[in-house]
Amino acid sequence: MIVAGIDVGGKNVHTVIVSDGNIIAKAEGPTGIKKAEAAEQFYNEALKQAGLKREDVERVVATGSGGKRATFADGYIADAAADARGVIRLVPSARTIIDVGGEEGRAIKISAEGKVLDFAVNEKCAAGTGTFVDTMARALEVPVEEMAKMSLQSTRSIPMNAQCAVFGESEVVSLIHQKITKHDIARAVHDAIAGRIGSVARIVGLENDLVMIGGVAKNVGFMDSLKRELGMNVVTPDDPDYVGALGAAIAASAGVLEEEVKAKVVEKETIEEGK
Amino acid sequence: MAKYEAKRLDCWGKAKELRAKYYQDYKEAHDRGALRWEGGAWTFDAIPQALEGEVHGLTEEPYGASVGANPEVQVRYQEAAEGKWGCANDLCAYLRNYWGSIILNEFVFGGEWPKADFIFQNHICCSHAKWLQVAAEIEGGDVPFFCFDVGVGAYDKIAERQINFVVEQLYDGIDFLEKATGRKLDDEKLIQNVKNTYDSSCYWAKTCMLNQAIPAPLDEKTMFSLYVLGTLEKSNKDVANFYKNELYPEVKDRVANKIAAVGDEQCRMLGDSQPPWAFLSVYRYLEQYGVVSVANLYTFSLIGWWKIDEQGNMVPYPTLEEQGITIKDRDHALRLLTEGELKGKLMWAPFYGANYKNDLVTKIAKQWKCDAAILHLNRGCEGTAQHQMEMKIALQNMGMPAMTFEGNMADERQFDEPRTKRLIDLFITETLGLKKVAG
Amino acid sequence: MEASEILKQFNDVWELRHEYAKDWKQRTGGKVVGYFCTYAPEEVLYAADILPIRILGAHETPNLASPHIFDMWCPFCRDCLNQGLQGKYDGYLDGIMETNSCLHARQAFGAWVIHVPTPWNYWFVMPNAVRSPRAKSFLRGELADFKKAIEEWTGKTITDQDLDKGIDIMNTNRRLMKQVYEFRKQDNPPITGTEAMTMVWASQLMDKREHNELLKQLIEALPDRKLDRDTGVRLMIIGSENDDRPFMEMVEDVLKGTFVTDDHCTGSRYFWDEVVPEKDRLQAIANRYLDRVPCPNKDWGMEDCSKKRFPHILQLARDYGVQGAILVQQKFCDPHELDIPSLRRYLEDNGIPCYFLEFEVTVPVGQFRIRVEAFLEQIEAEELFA
Amino acid sequence: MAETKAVEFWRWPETSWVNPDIDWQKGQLITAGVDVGSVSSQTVVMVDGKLYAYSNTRTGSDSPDSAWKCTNMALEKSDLTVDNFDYCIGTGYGRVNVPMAQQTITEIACHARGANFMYGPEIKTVLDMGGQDCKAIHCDDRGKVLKFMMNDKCAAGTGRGMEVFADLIQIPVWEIGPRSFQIEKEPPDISSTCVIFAKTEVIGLLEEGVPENEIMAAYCAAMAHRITELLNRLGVEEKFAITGGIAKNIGVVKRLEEEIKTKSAEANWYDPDMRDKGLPFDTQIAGGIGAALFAKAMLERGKAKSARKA
Repeated sequence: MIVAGIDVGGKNVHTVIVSDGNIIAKAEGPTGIKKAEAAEQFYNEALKQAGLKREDVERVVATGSGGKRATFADGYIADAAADARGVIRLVPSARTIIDVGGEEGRAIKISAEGKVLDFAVNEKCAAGTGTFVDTMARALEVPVEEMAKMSLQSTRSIPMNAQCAVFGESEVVSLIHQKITKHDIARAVHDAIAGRIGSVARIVGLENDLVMIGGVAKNVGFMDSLKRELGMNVVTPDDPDYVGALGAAIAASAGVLEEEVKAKVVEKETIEEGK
Repeated sequence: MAKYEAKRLDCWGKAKELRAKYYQDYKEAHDRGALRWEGGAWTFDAIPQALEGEVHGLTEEPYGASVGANPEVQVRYQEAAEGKWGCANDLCAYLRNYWGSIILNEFVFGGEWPKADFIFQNHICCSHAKWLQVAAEIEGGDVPFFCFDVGVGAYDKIAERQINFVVEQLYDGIDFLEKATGRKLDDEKLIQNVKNTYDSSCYWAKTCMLNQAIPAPLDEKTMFSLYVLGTLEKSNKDVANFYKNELYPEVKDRVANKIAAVGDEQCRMLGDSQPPWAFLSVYRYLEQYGVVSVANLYTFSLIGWWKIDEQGNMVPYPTLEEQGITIKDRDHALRLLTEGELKGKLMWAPFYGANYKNDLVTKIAKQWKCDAAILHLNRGCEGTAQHQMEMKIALQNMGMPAMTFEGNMADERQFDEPRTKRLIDLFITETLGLKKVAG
Repeated sequence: MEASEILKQFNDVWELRHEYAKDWKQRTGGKVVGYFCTYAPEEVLYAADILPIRILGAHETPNLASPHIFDMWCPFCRDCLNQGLQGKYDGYLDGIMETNSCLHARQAFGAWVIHVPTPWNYWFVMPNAVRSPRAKSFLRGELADFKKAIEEWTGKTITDQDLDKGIDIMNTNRRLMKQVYEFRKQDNPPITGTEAMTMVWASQLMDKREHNELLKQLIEALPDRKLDRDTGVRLMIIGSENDDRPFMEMVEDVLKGTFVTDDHCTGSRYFWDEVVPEKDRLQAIANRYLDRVPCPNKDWGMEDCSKKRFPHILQLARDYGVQGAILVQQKFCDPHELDIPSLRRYLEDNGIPCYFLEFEVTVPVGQFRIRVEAFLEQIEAEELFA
Repeated sequence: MAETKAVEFWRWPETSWVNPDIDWQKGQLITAGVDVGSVSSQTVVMVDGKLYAYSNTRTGSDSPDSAWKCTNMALEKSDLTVDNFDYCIGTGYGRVNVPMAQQTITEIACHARGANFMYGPEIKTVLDMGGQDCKAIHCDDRGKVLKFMMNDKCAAGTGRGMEVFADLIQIPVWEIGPRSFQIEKEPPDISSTCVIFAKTEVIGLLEEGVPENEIMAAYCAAMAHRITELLNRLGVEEKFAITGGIAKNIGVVKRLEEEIKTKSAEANWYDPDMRDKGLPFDTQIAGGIGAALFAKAMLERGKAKSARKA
């Protein structure tokens, strides 16, 4: 059976096409402003790669903060749920998941079956999100990848008060003025986010194996800081940023989506009656 | 086809009517030569209401909540408090609504701010005394202010000394009232008011007890609009009668006839702290999944009086009749009133440690047969938000799925509705594995 | 001993507080009890030969505290709990107590009792209505219960003589620290605000008998001490607790200002008032805690909206020739948040310029520097204008 | 990638100007003010207290470099060099790292003094909207600070916030103001002014097909509202002047004036002479002007000695 999963995040869209449990094609790109179109575009891209036509795909499930914009999908699944399904497939021993995306950092506790037992998100603040990393990289005037590598060469840790992304910036600026090396600043930034994510993760409890997914998992500097913060091993699957999409695809192959589809409709109604 | 018959309460209208009258009376008090006083929902209103002649009070928390239910007004009032007065925006949201209301000289129920003749307050959380102390300052500093301390220890530590301390302060309070108003305290009134307070407090607890039934006859959303009367004037005869002779019998009857608050009840939820008042739609949202909020330490004992019986269960505090007591005189009245509040108001226990809250909340979860907990981390009220994370751990340790969401009872700027709904979806569909109920 | 040498010893105790307490235990075999709020009646603890130490901040982001206290609660309290959870007090802290202080400290205590292995804990009901005459007999009763509980725990009865000892240790410490504060009235104080505050921290962390000996030597040595620095603007720092050294240093070392006095519970508010001896020792102790400069949380009266603390602060400002006050508030600290708008008006109406800063566990020095610097300029800039 | 392309949208164009009517050789005192802000830097050179030259550039990640770049740009059309400065004062976020400065003074003092020079002595309240700080200042008729307040540890409603926004909707930051008035109906509310969460909200609105101009109007309104909250804390006394980058954003300024029911002083020189000559008026150089004037005052009052090298 051929199914597809589409993760429409705040920053990027990830699409996978899965045939009998194996990923046969994947595509990613910036979400931009027109999420629906982006979703469409990168879905088609993946199809092209796989040499498939829409009708070849049995079911498509979307996830992510913009998932419900992918109207062509047969259903929608909450991002944490997609994470859980994706991770348990890739790392059956996983019990704790950390997912740091562009707009939200979250931690999920899962059962051996991949059921979501508990979860926590870092509320109302950009510190502890991918966006924070990007903003700081810009303040340092280096590409994110660069900043990641730099922090590995740092020798000292500087506490950084990372409440607000923009003030994080001004702190970076004042650190620069204090003649602190970019290496050390880069580490300070990663330590700050790792600290925030770490405390979110502790809320659900740190049970092995701990798996880190999401785009930021590719940031070696952050991963280094996170391991130091948590004092435990952190597993990162290949393509950590595709896990959500994979999870959606797995949900697609499992079926039972009528609920989800209905959910979209009912939700609208209740919001109207709400006030 | 819903599982159970569901219908709205008959006494609903009466509750709304009493509430409206309360604020109307306060507003018009001076036109009728009546006295006006400001206090808290936990103030012993039986005492100032026992002054000779006509007296009307305004309790601060319910007022702040009424403002909170109206986002537009609320933001305006809070910005006045934060901007014009200059207070921090993380202070109690009710308090900011209240101060802002005075600063803008607007009464949320219409007209100018009705300045009080005196303040009669009591103190247990960090904000109570200061709340009206500063209010008096904003009002010009000339409002006589009295506040007594009820932070004397948890319900299981209440003995002679604790009761004496409060009663002695109440005597001082009576001197204050008579000096400030030039009116005498009427002992007959006082005795009647204390009786009423007992009825309001004990019958509310009895009513909450009935919610142990399946299906639950009441959901929290409804209970919120019912306990409010007890936060306004529990010593009032009409209020006492409402709880004793209208609400309690009706709910009892619902249980007997299996009439549910939510026809599709399939998951009984435990809540904590106040909800974000402007977003009660969240409860409607839950109902689509057959999730009914049936229990909450806050809702039960904000006004309800309870005790822990030999089996260690939470049971309603006995009424005066049940205790076979007739109030003899002023002293007797003050002691009984103090005893009931200090021993019965379990809501005060968490002020003395997380263990108290964990103990009470796990009792409630068991006795009210709760399946899951959705806890509102309430940035608007330290008092009701005490030990919430500890409580989550305690509930999870007893095997109950629990989720938290951050919000604020009366500051919409601190509540993210779409995100909260996303989290609730996740919790209910994934963790609880529930599906939306048909219809 | 040189003043600087003594001050360094205070600093060492502050920096190596756990090592100090462990060593003290070793030497004396006595018990150590931690407390969060300065309303803890230390007299009774000293009477029982127990070392009371205050749980103070470490200024690391309290990541371990998040599962127990969510982040609307005061960062200082989360910081305190965090150290307990990190095991910093393991192996030497015999007891922990809390005293009806703010709701925030109660969160830390509540979680501590459950998650930080501590053999003994006690909730001390310190009345909120400290300005009510009725509180006196009530608190005396609470003190009697407290004394009894300690006697049961330690197996040693506390006599009046023991209480006198406890009172004497505390009073001597208060008197001596007040004498040190006297030096801060000079045009060029021989002791900086950072140093003075370090002295108070040390007093909350070490055996006051030892602290007293050091204080006596310090008072001997201070007259000969000349600081090679410009006093600059005479500042007063006002707030809840402030154990934030980087901030103090930034103002005094980098900028041209000196803290010459304070109203803080890691400062004067902690030690300003002495126990007035009475035949009934417990009553004497009770009176001291009720009559002391109150925490805003307890500063409310029985007749009007007057505040007892305000005139006291103004008096301090005048006695110490204060040119400007910095109002420091721990984020989410309700008691102080409730007083600050009134206090600010009160001081400014009395000719004391104020600047307000909100603190967290880690201080963004960069952001605070410009604010304080501009405040100092506001006070001093006259020279740049005709 | 997208990031770098978008960058240009939040860049204000860099400018520099030299006063053709002044022969600096004839001047007694040549003083300068270098304002290295977190986002932009300005150098102002004054000859005997008259505006001689200035530049307005972007701040880089290294303050000394930024200070040099900015100062060189100010002097590029003149034969005057840094060595001719009698005294130079650094201000702004990077003030401690201004190589050519002998002293530093905060931008709060400098903006108040600069506003007094630019807008005149009736100015009682100054709003300086910098990159990451928003400052509300009360000053006397000499431009001396009497009281001031700054935004808390949240950057909502700062210049940087507006830039992130421009970056997001990919509209040059200088176009946002004017376009925010070209709307048919009242814009929706943007409740969260947090730079990051506003972003999510804005994207939401764009998705719902709300016209860009309306969204700009919404953002300007939200920002004006944030600033009002700060101004309310201090209290606005007439006359009221706005300095810094935001003063150039009519979309925010107009809405701010409506909210606080106070008009801000016209953006033109108080000095009739400068006004008539039509000297360029850049609200961002207030800090530099203040610094240069303080430098002059220090020399005249003997608080400092000339550091002139040539």
